[in-house]
Amino acid sequence: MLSWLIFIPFLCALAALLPVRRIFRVWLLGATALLHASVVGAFWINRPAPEWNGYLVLDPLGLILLSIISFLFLSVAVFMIGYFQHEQRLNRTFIACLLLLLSTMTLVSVSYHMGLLWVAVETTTLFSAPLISFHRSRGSLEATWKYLLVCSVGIALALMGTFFLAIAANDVHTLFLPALLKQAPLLSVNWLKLSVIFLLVGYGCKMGLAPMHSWKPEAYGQATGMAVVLMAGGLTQCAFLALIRVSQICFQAGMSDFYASILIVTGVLSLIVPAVFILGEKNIKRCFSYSSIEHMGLLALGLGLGGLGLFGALFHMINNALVKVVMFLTAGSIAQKYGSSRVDDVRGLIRSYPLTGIFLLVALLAGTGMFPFATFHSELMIINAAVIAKHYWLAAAAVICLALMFIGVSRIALEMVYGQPTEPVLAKKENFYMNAAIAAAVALLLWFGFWLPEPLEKVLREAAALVGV
Amino acid sequence: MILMILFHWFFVGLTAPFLIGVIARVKALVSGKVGPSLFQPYFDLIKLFSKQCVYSHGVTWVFRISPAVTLAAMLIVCLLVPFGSLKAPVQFSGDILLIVAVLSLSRFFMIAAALDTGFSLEGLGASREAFFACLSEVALFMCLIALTLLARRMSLSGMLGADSPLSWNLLGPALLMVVASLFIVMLAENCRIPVDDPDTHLELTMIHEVMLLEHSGVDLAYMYYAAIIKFFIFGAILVPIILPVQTIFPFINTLIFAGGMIGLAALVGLVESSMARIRLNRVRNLLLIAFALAFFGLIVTLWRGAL
Amino acid sequence: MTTWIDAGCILIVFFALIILATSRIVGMIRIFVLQSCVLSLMPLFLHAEAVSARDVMLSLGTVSLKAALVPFVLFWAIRRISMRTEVKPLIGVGASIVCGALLIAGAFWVSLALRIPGRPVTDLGLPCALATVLLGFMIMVTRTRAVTQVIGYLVIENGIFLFAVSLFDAMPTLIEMGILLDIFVAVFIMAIVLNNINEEFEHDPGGESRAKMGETF
Amino acid sequence: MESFLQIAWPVPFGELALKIDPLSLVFLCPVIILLICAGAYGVGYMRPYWGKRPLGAHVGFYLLFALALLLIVTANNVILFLGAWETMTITTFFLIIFSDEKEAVRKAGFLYLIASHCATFCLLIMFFLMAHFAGSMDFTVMSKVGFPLELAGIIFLLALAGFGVKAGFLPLHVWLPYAHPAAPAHISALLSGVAIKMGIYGLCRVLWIVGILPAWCGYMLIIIGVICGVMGVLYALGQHELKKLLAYHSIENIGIITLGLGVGLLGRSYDQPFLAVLGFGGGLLHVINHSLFKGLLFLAAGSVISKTHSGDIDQLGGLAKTMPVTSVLFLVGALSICGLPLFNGFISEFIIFFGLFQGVLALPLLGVIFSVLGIIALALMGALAIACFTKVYGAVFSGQPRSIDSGLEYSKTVDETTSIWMLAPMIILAWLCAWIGLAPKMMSGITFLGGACLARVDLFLIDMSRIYIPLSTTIGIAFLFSGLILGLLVMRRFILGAEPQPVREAWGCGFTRVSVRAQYTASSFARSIIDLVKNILQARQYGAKAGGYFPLRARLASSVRDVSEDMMFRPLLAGLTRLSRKIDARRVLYTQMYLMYIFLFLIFLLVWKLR
Repeated sequence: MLSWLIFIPFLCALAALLPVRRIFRVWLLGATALLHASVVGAFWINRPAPEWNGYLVLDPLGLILLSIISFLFLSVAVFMIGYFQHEQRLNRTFIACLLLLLSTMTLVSVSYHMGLLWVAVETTTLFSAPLISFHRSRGSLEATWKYLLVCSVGIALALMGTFFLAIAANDVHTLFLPALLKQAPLLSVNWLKLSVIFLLVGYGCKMGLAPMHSWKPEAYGQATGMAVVLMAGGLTQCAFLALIRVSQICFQAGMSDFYASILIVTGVLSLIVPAVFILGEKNIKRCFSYSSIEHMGLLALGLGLGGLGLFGALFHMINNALVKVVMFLTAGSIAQKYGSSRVDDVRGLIRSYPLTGIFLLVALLAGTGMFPFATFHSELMIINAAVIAKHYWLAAAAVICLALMFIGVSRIALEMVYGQPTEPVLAKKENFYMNAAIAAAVALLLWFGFWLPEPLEKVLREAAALVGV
Repeated sequence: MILMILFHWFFVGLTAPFLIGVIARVKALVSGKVGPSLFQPYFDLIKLFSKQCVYSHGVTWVFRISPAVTLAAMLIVCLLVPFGSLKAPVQFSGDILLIVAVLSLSRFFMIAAALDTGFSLEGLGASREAFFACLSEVALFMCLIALTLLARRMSLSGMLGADSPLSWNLLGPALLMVVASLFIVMLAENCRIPVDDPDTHLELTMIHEVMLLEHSGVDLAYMYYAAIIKFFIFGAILVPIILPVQTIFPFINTLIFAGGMIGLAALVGLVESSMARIRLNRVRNLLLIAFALAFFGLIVTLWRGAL
Repeated sequence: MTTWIDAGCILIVFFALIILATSRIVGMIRIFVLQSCVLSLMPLFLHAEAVSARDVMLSLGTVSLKAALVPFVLFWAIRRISMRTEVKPLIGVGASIVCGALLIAGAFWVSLALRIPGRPVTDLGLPCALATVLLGFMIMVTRTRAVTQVIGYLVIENGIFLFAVSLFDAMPTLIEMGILLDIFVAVFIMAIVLNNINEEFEHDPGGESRAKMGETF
Repeated sequence: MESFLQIAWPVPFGELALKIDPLSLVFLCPVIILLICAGAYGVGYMRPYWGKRPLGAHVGFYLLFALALLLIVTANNVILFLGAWETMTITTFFLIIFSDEKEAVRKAGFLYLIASHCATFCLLIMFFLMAHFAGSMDFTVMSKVGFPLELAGIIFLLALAGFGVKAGFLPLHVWLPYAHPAAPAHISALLSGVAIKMGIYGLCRVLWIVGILPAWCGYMLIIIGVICGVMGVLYALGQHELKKLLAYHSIENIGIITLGLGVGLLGRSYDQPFLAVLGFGGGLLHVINHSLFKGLLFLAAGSVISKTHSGDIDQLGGLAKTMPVTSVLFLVGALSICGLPLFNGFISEFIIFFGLFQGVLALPLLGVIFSVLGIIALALMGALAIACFTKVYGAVFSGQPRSIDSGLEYSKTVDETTSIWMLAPMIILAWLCAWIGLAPKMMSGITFLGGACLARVDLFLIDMSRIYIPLSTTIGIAFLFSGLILGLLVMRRFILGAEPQPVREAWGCGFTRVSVRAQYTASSFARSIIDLVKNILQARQYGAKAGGYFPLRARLASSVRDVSEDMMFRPLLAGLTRLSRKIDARRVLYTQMYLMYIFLFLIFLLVWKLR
């Protein structure tokens, strides 16, 4: 089942490369995403067996990520139906790459071998690069270039880390995760440390943790909203999954403290850096991209703090993805309507496009952890974990940064939502599909904010137990 | 109880104007004139009570009730103040707060009434009144705190009454400063020279008088009466502190009180005739001095208390 | 056989240093090709006693990708985008060489602290790999042209690859192939992006945008 | 005396745990009263917008806001409390930003949202500290835990920062003077009457949970109270805008409340239960009172503004003739807020004063000094408040309209044109003000219960007659007073006879036919006081003096700068923004830099961890 889940999108990608009508590809994507989603939904009831000699295993961690990915693609597919009603651009590469991305991201979430994991993550980088340059503008190409370069270097470091891990596992003689975990005490400590550092920096590049974040504002600022959703909600969290795997190994090897301290430093940096940068920002997408860095910081922090923080981080993974859907799909829809995502060009959204305006508000509130949205709970848990771990300064720094972040985002978002409306490029009509895609994410955010469903909590607990609480 | 209250009012109403007469007489004497009769204020009041009220255009009910409120306030305050051996009909812990609050209420209505005319001169007076009240009220409170600390109780009757524990031997320096401060506050609150000149009608120098410009007839009589009673009240607070002499004979006590009141009036008259009105922008300095005196008195009290 | 292996390791570092010192892009690519060729021989040298099919495959794969396809793509890119061919370093060639030498020293010094478990075929593998990686980093950081950055990246990859082949054989072939493929695709996509950027520039010849982009392309 | 409700709520640590104890009860009173009154007023106030604006959202947010308020005061669980708290913040934001086409309104809304949300983070840490130490997220459980003193101090400071923003403690009040004028009148009333009280509620709840606090906490509260109170009223004096002035008065009254709480805390620290109950009870009673009269004032101000379309005090005037009912109601509010007898403000200020005097008599030397400070400040506040509200009443309702602009022709129309929807709530509030002022037994009883709850003593063990007797005597005197006023009025009538008195031109020392613009304005009224403290207030005057033989038009404007806003927050934010832009600019487009960061970070980690 798992391999089919990887291959079907791959085959569909090949199909998308055929010269057919634009709308056909959109529907192809939609159908694939729907299929993918329904299969993943089935996995919630009945977990699939390992495949490929244990290379592919779906554990609760993977299930969470897989569900996220599936949901993201479904939203993007629905959104795209609306988007390409107005857009005249050719979508062959775009959709093919999307489907390839789906395939490889699925691979990331189910791969149970550190080498395979690396290969999968690297592949996602490659297939996501063309997505950034969808608009083919100079800026977007430049952003693609930076993204490629920085991520490739990062991934190269991760490769080195993987090799170091292999050396550390000289006695174990394998990179299969279960074997590594089982015999973790046999790992050579020094090499493992080296490997952990390289893996963190490497996958951290991919995840966009500060100071490896620099590609993020550029890439997110230039790419179309749909692509950014997949990157910010999916790709970065794939890299986070890799970090979680490392954490699993460290925990079993009794090096939790070592790894945690690095994660916390990185996490705090990722909170501080965007908080400083965001204040001067004028572009809503770039703004959200800083917010994304901050969310990654929170994830790293939660993982580093362990315990409650870990649970919070896992929950935050889900919420983060949902928020990213709202954020970037809304930003994308604004960018399409006004031909710009700069605050000076977009005003009075709530009058021109009431729904989009509301979504932007939701993006602001949910993105910064306001109450009725699920992010509130996950952020709370992470901060709570910091307090419990007696990292008081950490908690203080985190909240100050979150506050600055809020100032930065709200400055722009609120300016855009309210005020005297500026003239949009497109006709004054909301698109049903686009809004439906965003509304679904909003609904989920609200739902989880008010009511954490039993199965979800169970899976989150299982996942947290895997990392070792 | 009701009888006591009525008697208290009766006493105040009858004797208070006399003090104003004393002041006027002393001032006249000092400047070498014979001066008006000691009972001139009574005649003035009777005259005013027999006159019609004239209202200017555009005044509202605030203007019309403010004289009644002012006079009523003074009468209420009277009830809380003991006059020599004449006990205050109402006394309770914390009555000083009520005194200040009622005085404030009367001030509120006076200012509101002055502004109600919409006329710039009244506004001028009201503004000054409001300003100086801030300063004098703070000074007054400082004095009250000091007195509270000295007497270890929170009722005016307790501080001034028959069993007053205030004694100059023990608390001399503190009391002296409190008394000086209270005296200045009294001058300011009653609009006497050097703070205000109740006799001129040169609008730029006036505070209290200018607020009454549009009042006439019975209303003016109410206001005038209220001012007279206010002076009496402050005198009645000040005199027992200066002369805490207690004998077993109520008659002698009353005589001492009466003598003290007349003496105080004479003192005010002397001050008025020996000083000119000071410049308005220096009035606030005077009031700040009163505040500082009271503050200093308080510190001395605390110092004594700490020892 | 160890002599050959050692020589290969040292050659790889040496070529990396030369790349750093080269002032023309074409030259850099050529030296890179040489380096890759040496690298592709390493698996064979390392297992000279019993050369397995895996080693041959790896060797062939490396040679065909890094010594043939990648340079081809790079040359194609250069031709297509008619890029100026001087390197334009941030740090001069002389200083670069000195820095590079220091980095090599650093790599060796670091390797002193790391003891490789098991049986190392050569004790030069680790320091040389590290040095190559560091030099690659240096190329990326100090050379401003887009293609030079790609070359720097490739040098890093070579370093990592050297590390992998010289030190252990825990990695399944499939994974190694995946790695190779990834690298190729990376370069390929980079070239396409470069090409696209160039096209954008041609729509706006002599515009200020080129200046704004820091003369990278 | 407490009632619980507990329902499981499947969010992490969440529980729908509600509890009503005396403290909640005290806060529930103003919340419910004001929600109903302001809501009814809103129906009338929003009438001009019917059909023009989507009012559904407004109503929806109003209801949500109401729900959040009710939850906040009854929540017994940290997560529930925080959730309700955030909901209140957001809904308030949407309510404020109703007229978002105005730049000022938007700015005010943004400022409010940002300030409130940032403050919430302090609360997070505070609650988590408490929860972590107590091992539970339940308030009742937490309150049974003895916190160590240092931790208690930290919690207290965090509570001050977190709740202080909402309550409007100086210098965290920056949002307050903007948000109040920006919102529609009924929302301003709620903001001032209820929303900022939630800050006080939170603080009280923390004081309740943390039973033993270091003594400096009480002193600190007194200091805050003094600063807020005095600065608030001084800033209010310098304002020219009706609602902004009222907003600053909210800060003043928060100061008074805080002063009361401070006294209570001192009483608690020095084991003086009577003092503690007095302070807490007085503060809590002032919470209720302030909601009532400030709600009333804001509603009345709203009526004025909706009629004249101007909130500029210096332009208004003479409204007592055209809006008689509103003017009376406003006067009631003004008398209450000044703490004058007959109305409710007096009762609570009396209790607080009483407590402070009690403190002077009962506390050790340091306590005496702070009590004296409190008394002086409270006296000063009272006097300044009188100055301020006579100014407002005089400038808005008395005299003639001061502006000769044609836009203010309202004085010609004589009808009130205020709908019953708007009048009735104000009348109810005014009636409540008078009710508490003349029959405080019930409300003071409730607040003393709340105070005893905060003081952690049993009310029956304290001889409360020590305060009840003065109170009841005071009330007796107040009745006597009103009787006396009536009597004097009747007497005047008796003396003068029944025929109406003549109405003539104002005498005014003989000046006649002066222009309406020559009336004393609010600014000039406050001028002398402002001048005294101009250095503290940073008061400025702009404009040229009239010169030459035939002076033409001259303009004079004055303003008061909010020090904490202009000198702390704005420069801070501007500095951060500049820094951000600068770094952004330096981060040239060189990819090299990006790679450099990665490299350096790697090196850093290696050196740090492996050495």
